[in-house]
Amino acid sequence: MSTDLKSTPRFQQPQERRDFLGLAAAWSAIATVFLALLGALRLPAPWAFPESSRRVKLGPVSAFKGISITPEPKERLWVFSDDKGLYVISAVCTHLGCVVAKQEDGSFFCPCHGSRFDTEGKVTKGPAPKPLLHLELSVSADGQLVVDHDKEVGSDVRLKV
Amino acid sequence: MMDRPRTYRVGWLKVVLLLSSVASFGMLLLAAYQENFTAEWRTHQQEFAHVLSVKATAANETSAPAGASVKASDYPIEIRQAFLPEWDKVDRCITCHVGIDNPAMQDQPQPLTAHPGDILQHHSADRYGCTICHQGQGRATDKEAAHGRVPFWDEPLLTGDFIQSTCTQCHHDEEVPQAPVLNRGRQLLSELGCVGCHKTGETLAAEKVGPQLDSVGSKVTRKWLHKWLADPGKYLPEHKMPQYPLPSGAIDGLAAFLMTARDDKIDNAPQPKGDYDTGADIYRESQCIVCHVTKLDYADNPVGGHIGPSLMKIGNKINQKWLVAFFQNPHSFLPHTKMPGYHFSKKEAINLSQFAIEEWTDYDLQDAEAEEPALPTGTPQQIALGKRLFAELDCAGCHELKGSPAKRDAPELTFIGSTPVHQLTFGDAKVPRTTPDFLYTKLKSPRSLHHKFELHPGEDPVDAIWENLRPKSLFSASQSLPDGAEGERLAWLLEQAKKAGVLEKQLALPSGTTAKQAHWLVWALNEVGALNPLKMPDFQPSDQDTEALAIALMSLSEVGAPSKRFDAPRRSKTVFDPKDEFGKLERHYRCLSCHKIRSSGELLASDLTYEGNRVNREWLYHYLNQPYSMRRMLTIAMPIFHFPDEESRLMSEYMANVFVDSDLGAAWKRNRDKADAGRGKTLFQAKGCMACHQVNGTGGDVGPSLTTQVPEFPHGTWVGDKLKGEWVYAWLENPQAILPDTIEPNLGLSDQEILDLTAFVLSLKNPQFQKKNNGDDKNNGDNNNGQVKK
Amino acid sequence: MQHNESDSQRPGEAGQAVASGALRELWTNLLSTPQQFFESAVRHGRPTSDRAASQAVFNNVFLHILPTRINRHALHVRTTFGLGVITLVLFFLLVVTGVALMVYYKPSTAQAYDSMKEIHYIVPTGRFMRNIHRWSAHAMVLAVILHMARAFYTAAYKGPRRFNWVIGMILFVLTLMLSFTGYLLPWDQLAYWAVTIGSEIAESPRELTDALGVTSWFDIGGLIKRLMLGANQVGEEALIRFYVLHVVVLPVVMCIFLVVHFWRIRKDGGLAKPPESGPPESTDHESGQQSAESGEPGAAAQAAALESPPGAVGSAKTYGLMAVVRGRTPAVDRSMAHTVPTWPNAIYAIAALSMMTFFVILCLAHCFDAPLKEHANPAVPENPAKAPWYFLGLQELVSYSAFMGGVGIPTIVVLGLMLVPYLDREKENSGVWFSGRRGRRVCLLTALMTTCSVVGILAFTINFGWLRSWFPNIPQLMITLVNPGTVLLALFMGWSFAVTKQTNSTRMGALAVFTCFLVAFAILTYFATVYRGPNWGFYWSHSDWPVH
Amino acid sequence: MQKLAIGHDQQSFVAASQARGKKVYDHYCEICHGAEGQGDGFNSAMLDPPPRNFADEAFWKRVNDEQLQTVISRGGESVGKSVLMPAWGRTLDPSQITDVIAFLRTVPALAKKAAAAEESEN
Repeated sequence: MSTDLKSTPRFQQPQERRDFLGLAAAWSAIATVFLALLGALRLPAPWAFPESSRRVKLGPVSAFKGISITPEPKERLWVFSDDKGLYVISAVCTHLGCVVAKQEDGSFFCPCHGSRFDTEGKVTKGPAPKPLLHLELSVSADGQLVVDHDKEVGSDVRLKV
Repeated sequence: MMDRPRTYRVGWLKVVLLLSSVASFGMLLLAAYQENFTAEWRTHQQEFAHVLSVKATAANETSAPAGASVKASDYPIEIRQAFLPEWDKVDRCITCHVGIDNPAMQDQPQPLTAHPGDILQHHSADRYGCTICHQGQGRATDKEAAHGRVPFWDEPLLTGDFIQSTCTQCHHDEEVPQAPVLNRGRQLLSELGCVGCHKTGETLAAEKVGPQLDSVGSKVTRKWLHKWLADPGKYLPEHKMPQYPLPSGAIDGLAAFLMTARDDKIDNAPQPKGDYDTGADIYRESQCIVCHVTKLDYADNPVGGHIGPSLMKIGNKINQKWLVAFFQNPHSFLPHTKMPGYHFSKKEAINLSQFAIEEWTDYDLQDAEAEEPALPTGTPQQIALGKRLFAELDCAGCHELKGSPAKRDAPELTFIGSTPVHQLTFGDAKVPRTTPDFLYTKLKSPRSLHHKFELHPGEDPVDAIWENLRPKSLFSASQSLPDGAEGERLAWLLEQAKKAGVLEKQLALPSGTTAKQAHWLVWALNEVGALNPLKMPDFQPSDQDTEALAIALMSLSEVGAPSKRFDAPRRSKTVFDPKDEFGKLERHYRCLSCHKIRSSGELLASDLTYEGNRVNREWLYHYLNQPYSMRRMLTIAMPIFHFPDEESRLMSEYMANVFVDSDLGAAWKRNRDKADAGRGKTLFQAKGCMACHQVNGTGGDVGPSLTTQVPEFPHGTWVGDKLKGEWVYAWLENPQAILPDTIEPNLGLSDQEILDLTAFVLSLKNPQFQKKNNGDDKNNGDNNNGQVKK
Repeated sequence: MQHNESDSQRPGEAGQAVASGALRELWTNLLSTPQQFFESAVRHGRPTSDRAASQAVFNNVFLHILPTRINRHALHVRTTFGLGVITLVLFFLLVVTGVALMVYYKPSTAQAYDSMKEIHYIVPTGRFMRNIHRWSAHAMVLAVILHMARAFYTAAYKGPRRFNWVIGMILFVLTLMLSFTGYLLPWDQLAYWAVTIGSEIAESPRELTDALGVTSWFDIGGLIKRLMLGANQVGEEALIRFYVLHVVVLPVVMCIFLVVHFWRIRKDGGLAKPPESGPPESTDHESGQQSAESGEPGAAAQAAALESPPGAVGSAKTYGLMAVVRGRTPAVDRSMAHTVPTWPNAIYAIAALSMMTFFVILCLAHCFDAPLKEHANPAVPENPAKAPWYFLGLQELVSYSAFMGGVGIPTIVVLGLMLVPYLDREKENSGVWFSGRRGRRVCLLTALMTTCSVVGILAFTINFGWLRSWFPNIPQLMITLVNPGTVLLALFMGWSFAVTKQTNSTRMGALAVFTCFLVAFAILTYFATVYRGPNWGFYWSHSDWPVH
Repeated sequence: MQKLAIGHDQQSFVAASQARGKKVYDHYCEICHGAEGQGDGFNSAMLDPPPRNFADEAFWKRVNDEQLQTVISRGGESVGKSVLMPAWGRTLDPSQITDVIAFLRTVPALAKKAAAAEESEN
């Protein structure tokens, strides 16, 4: 339907066949805008989140030695001490992140969806896909017990003190 | 046919687009690079990781336990922070100062080094962050901004001892542990009388630090007073009186006014001549040198205590009549003085004053003064002027004077530490615009922080000069400016300045335009400091004191802990202020000027808090009557007060019964039967006790001799005669627990060893008195609950 | 799997064959989906002809705001200096960076300042974003003012574009309001005190109502201020109100007016341009235009859409875009000779301009950090507390009379400028800078006069004071009505009437009055920026400021 | 920012340690070992054997920090020397002893300097 227009010569502004300059200009502009947007996308992930460090000093190691269970409700974990050493079980349910409660018999119970865990944190019932996390413990240079919320360890790992 | 459309040339636009796109692209890349790679803290953390791994390797080789056990590659490079929502703070200081809590990093340079001292053990960086104590800008991630040394950040990093000024946010006690400079500064604020004129909130008590002036007219000579007011340093280099640049007219007035404060009883008392030698004996007995500087040593250094004023040259200053009255009852002249009340009879007082006047007169000075013309007595105008000046300068802030109450109208300092810097007046001074610098400079030289007075175009020079003339009292007598031509009014101003003694009598306005004359007058008045409205005197504190004061002022801040939970527990300070008979005696003899009882008093002499546990009453009773020096090293001892018998008995009994802690050395009471003095004697040798303590003339001279010989003392002076077992036991157990600063080492003796040593020490009784006091032997050196023998 | 199954069954019965035929089609369709998808989205390739280029513009949702062909005149740098496009680019930058900043900004007095510091120190690109936002905001105000001046001096406010001029004035005011509301958000000293002064200005009608003694029942100033701040002082309430205005209300209103502004450019016949040849826009066109303005887009408006050919012979003929699409030959006349296809010419021009603007802003953002002073302290004002530069001219006037400087004169100026197209209806010389040599001379003369009078009155006031210095008990009403600001205003009015009379041309009068305002604004702004110091005193240079 | 008028700056930790050590020394040790560490304190006349002279460079060649640490914290007895040197390990904490040793190490240099000064005066 546009044939007659095309055939009208005065509407034809000469189009350069190989417009390198135009292409380069257009693509560099697109690339620049793309880069700017990419940079802007970096913005929602700050260098540091407004929260305490994930590596938390719990206190001097001596304060945990010999006490079988030390609850740290603020950190959502318990510190256990047995004859082999110290270990930590996270109180965050592996199902959907609720905080589990400790039963009198030493097992754990999640109030949100009914998951149950035994004293070592293994799942005994309910939808939780994994046992409760054992977190890495270490001793800082100034003699404090440090727990790292981001590092999971096996349930048989103990910190010897 | 139409023309072919001319082609619009679009090529150059493509070039522009291409160039600006490429340039923008580069700019964005540059920004991305800076954002991600150039930050200083990355370098520090990489360095730190490297140091960690080096240390870890070293530790593995020596198989010694070490704090560092991290591989460099394991060490995450990231922003580290202390998140303190309660304080509204996020401190990222530990992003660069990464080794702050790692003792192994003590040998590293900044910023990787460990925090010095053990402060972090009580104030963990996780809980308290850094900027609470150090200030600075915790959120910043580059050095300059984080240290707060950038425009628009009001709290730059505190340096040096200034860090101590932030302790008071949580530590509300008068004394802050581990902040000695702050404590010293606060003490100075009271001692120098700053609180006499400035309000500082409740933290510091206002006390008049200068002498009471009610009878100053009878006390000193007019000539002396005049010279003192003009330049106290000339008379007494270590004086405490601050200086205010006063013109001679003002000094005339003040001296005239103060000379009217007389005591008729003293003036009219007869003045017999005393005996110098008897006076000298009283002087020695009274141990004046403990509190007063009484002589200069070969290097012209003052010898004597600094509790009371120096006595040098008092003969040039004081009327003997006043001194006699003062010796008889010092507390009626100086209610807050630390001077004890001696029981001087009138005769003794006359003799002592005779000694004092003769001993401490600078005769050269006296001769020189005798040649100076006598000063005329003050005119009523001068006296009135002096009274006004006394009020204007608020002398009553430090000096009690009947009829002249203190105004305390100097700028309030309660929150000076948190006043924004731009509200502080720095004047023309070339100092950095920070609060510590302001305070330091202001204290060091108050007048340097002002704009020099200048005439501004458009304002009437005479009005401006008149408004700014200080001290105002010197001029306000002449009511107000007269009308007339400007030249006449300037001449009138000059006349007033001369009349007030601000300018020299012979000065005259230079010829020329009135503008020139006004300019000259401003210059002349500036020269003598009469155009500076500041009233604060110049204390001329030492650099150290200035810093301590500045720190104490910095600590007076509105900024505090966000909740009471952070407040450090107040150490209950047990003030000793009994209202009973003993208290009356204490107030009369001012025991607390030298002794400490609980938390009150000074530690110039022994701490009496557990005196009842320490010594037996018999010995104490005799000691009060006839004190002797405990150590050969010390030449000074307790003054001989000539206590009446009932007083010394009351005091010894009171101390034996009240100054007691039944827990002290309780183990001795339980286990004394197991003690063996023979074994103790061997131990005494084996532990090297004789390095410091003498027994029968052999041994060192650091601690007190255990066999002090005082022949005339009516009771045994050996340690066994004097001390009680419970105290010796407790002392040997841990000397520092009783006297924190003592240099007796804690030898870590076993219980049995302590028992044996105690038994040995108690067995050291003066054989000369053994027979005489036979009846007491059973109880001696032990719980002596019997009555003191009459 | 299923596919294979059906493949294997393909040689089976007919029904299956049909089914398998459909399945095969499905398969081929699936394979060609990417290409089909692309073609459905982009309905043309790279245009190889004018026709195709026109279509590309017309069919594209983003480009169709442009005509398919554009007059070459419009593309000349001298015609507009690209100021409108620059303003739009800056606005676009502001929206993007503004949204980015909103992610971290917390509009509460306790947290706003801290969140600024967080943006500065802990947000990747945060500092950069804020710098871009701040400098774009400043640049946009400048660009808007220059754009307005361009429109005025090329007489683009006339004829069919009268209403668009009014819209432009509204956009100008909106830009200033956006800047002002954004100013408070960092909650630093600068922000706090600038906005405190701003809100006091809003209350300044009290100066007048007090003087008239009617404040007790007609307190318009107090009402405005309290509505603005939600309290009697700048605080939490004001911050949240300013925030809502800044991020929602004003941008949305701005967008609406922007759309109208652009729409009107097209509907009013593109950019104003001089009659290259042939008769000027005729009076009959004018009459047609009036009907267009009254809301009925008549034939003339449509004609205007395609670069309103001068002399619009046979106005019954349509030159609208519809013509292109329907394949009818558009009018063949001389004006076509002056047009070029929008694609690629205008597109490249716009792209180049945008990118250059972007680059300049990037450079600024890279080299200069946006100011952030101390945390707001309601107890201690800044001294001097200076408003942003574009308000400093007003602040100078405010220092004489709050009401006149802050409300009266700005209102008169803005309303006056809005009225200009309705008062000056001369037709000739649209699109010509200063309407020719005579206009240039008038503008030059006016600028000279304005400079002399403004500098003179400033110098006079500084040296001799004003009414209150001479008659301390003078009623406030006198000062409100007679102060340096109103004197200047009266002078400018008088001058432009004189010019109108002298030249016997309303256009010349308009040029005179606009030049007066523009030059006075520039001088006052410069003066207040450079020579005003603490206590709004006069200082020759910043180094003379008293140190405190 | 300009340096504070008060003139505080980063002090090297070694110097700080020596300064702290000097304070401790003055309080506890000076009375026997002397103000300049030359074993000539007020009490030295009473002691046999006399206190150690720290200006003696030969001494420093013999001992290391660890030995000094031991002798200070556990007393002369522990290394077979005089019992007249008491054990300070329960009175001073290890860091204080470290500081003291840091100070003691400066004694020979100080003594030399003092001697040189005296000589030049003569």
